[in-house]
Amino acid sequence: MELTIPSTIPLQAYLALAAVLFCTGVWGLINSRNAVRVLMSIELMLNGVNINLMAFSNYLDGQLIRGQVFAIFVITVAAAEAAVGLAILLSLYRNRETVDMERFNLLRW
Amino acid sequence: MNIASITQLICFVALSATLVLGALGVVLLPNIVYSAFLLGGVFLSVAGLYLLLNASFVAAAQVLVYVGAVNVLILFAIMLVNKKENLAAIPGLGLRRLLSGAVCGGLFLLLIRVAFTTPWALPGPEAVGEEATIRIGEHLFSDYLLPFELASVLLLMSMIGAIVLARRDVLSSDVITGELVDQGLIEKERTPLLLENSPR
Amino acid sequence: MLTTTAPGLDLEASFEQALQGFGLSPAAAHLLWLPLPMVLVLVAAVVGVLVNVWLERKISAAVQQRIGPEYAGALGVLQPLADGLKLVFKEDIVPARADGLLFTLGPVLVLIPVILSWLVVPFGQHLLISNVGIGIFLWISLSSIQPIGLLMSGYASNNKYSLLGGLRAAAQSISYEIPLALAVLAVVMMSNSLSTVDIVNQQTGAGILSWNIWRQPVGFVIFWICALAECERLPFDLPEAEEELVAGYQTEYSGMKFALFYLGSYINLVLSALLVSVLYLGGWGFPIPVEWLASWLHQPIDAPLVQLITGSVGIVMTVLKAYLLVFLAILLRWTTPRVRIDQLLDLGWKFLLPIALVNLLITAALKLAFPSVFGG
Amino acid sequence: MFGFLKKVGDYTRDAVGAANYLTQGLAVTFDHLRRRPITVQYPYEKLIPSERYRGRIHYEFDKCIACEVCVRVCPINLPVVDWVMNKATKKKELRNYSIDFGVCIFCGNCVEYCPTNCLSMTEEYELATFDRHNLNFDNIALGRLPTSVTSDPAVVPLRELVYLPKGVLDPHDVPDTAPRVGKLPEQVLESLPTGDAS
Repeated sequence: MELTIPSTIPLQAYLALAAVLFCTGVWGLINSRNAVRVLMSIELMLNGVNINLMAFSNYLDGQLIRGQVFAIFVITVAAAEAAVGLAILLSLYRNRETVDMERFNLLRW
Repeated sequence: MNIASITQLICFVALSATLVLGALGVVLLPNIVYSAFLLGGVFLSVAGLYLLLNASFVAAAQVLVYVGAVNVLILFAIMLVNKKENLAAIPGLGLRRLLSGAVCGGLFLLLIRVAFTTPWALPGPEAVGEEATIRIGEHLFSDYLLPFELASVLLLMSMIGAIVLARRDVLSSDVITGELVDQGLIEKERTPLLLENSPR
Repeated sequence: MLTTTAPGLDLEASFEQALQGFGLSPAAAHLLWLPLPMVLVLVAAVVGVLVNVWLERKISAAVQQRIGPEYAGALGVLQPLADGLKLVFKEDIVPARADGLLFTLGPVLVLIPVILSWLVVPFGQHLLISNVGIGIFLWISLSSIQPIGLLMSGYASNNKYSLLGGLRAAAQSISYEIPLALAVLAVVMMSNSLSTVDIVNQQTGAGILSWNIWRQPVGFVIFWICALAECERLPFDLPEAEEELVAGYQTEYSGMKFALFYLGSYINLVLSALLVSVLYLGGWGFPIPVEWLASWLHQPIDAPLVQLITGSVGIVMTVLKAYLLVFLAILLRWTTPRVRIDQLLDLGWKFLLPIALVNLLITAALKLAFPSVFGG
Repeated sequence: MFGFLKKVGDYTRDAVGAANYLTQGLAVTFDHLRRRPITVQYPYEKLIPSERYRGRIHYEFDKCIACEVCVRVCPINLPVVDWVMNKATKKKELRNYSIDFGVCIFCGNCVEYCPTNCLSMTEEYELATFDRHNLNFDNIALGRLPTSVTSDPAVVPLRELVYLPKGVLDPHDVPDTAPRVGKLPEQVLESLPTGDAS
């Protein structure tokens, strides 16, 4: 397979980038022990999805750009999620004095 | 191949490099503060990618909301809870990391395969470019009006929820003993110099 | 994106034409043009800061019935330069227990967005670096990067005063961003465009009477208060309140890194003043429309000489209006005492935010009622 | 309903009041801005110290009787009077006298109580030295007379506020002959009723 540099950036490059970001986010979400890092991983995943949406919007839906509208909704929801998530984290920290995910196990069966 | 496309390519490569390295740093770095600052870098490079994708408005919104609000919020949270804390070791952590890494790798391969085998309808219609802001506004106030309004309600709800959750002086019950405790009183005991009411 | 056909100097076109006259290809001419505005803006920003520092010192001295700097150059005009030189030669100290990397990165992160924001400041119809479609929104979003830099330097200094100052700066910056954006939104609603050039073009026509300040007096006041808070100017300089926090996030900084903070805050002040003049005071517009003057003097508006005069009058007017506002800021500095942190947040959230919202709603209503006056 | 309106009205009144006060403050600042600077360019211009200025203390060795009154009235017993009893003449013989101006608070008590008026206050105030021990003046240094500001050719003497005509704040352009606000000592003497010495 010979390597040729394309004159324009292909859609697949953005999709691959988004996949990297998303998978990193998933891995961080599963493995982080610090609760703040879990929230950050969620943000990474949302951003990966957003890159996908924007790439599709530019390459496949250039006139209607519905992907951009969707990305704005995702950004909105992400902001709300971050605010509530961090508030929950703060009250958890106040009660348990720790941010270790492994010790938030009250609801464990 | 002209100057514009070379510039674009260089920008893309640089942005994706910072993006990937930053994301790995966010997940892997032991110091949580570094992770948070790197997260800001990731958000900024994502905004740069949006600029490459002819979406300047969304890029600006990304910077405004993610860097200006979410990242600062996360940093505030870290500064509030950043206490030296030795996490207890958990058996089988390495195996767990390895297994989840394998799962994530598999997910990544799956995504790549889908991305490269799907016959995308390329080239699509011409991109609108600078008129995107107007288009987004039209969308938001016509066919996406309901989600738009719902988003505003969601933001209001989350704002109130966050304030209620993060307030100190709410009555809550102790998680272990179940008796009613006043968070404000607990805080006051801990910090006897705390004022009775916040100074006006 | 509204395309404007109003006349004005187009430096880029004439520069490239001149280069092509020397036998260069259009692409090469464009490539030669590209770095010019950036360098020009850097120079303009730094000179603006030097003038600002000199004005600050001189006006502060006058208010306190002192003389101020007078030996470095005539009337002390070289004093800011001497100050800068001193800062360059000072030792660059990184505290032993500080986080070296973040400590260095913080001031840079504070300065860069401020300089980038100069992209959208127009000095004339074509006298700006790039007429990006999102114009003023770019400035708002760029200025939201600043708190990250402040938090970073506050954290990295490993000093409680620095950390407190950084946290305060970030809280203040976030709180005042919202009324600021709402005030800008009201203006944008009237001009139907985010582009700074379109915003100014919408204010031309009847000279001083068509400036936005008459249509948006409340917005003007909100914007200026918020801009002062964003720049951490005196009534709102809590992050570096020297009586309580030593110097806030700047406590541990010295030499060039401190100079970056210093530069950043002053560039921010000049930038805010320029944007007030663009948003509310008609930008490069002369109080009497230049077209009227030209027609009274029986000069065609597109004659080269008239063009040149229009262009220079535009630059002079923009700068003049901006420095008028800087003067007001300096006067305010010696008039108002520093507010407390809770008063600051109260003012932002309980006063400016509702007023800005009401202002926005009223603007929308007026726009529907009188589309000819408030932008159709 | 009306309660709400009243609240809004109060709020508006507060805001307008605040704006009013702010404008007044700005007006005051602006008014000061237009005034002339009252700076004294110190090493080149100096203010003439007032008549009862308590500067460095002058001391005349020959008048001193070594009574040590100055030491007793001094709050910190600062003057050092070094004398010995001359057995032959049965009189105190003064050897040295010194005052440390790094410690002196210039209260003037010693000058007030000196029975022979050998101590007096001068108008010298430039006492800065590189070493604080240089401020410990002995009887030689204490005996030197300071140069008056008005007689120094390198310095422009400026009148202090009390020496200026009524209403004038800036001493730079005032002619030397302009009368001062109060009376000079000799004018005060002239105005006193001349009573019989008997």
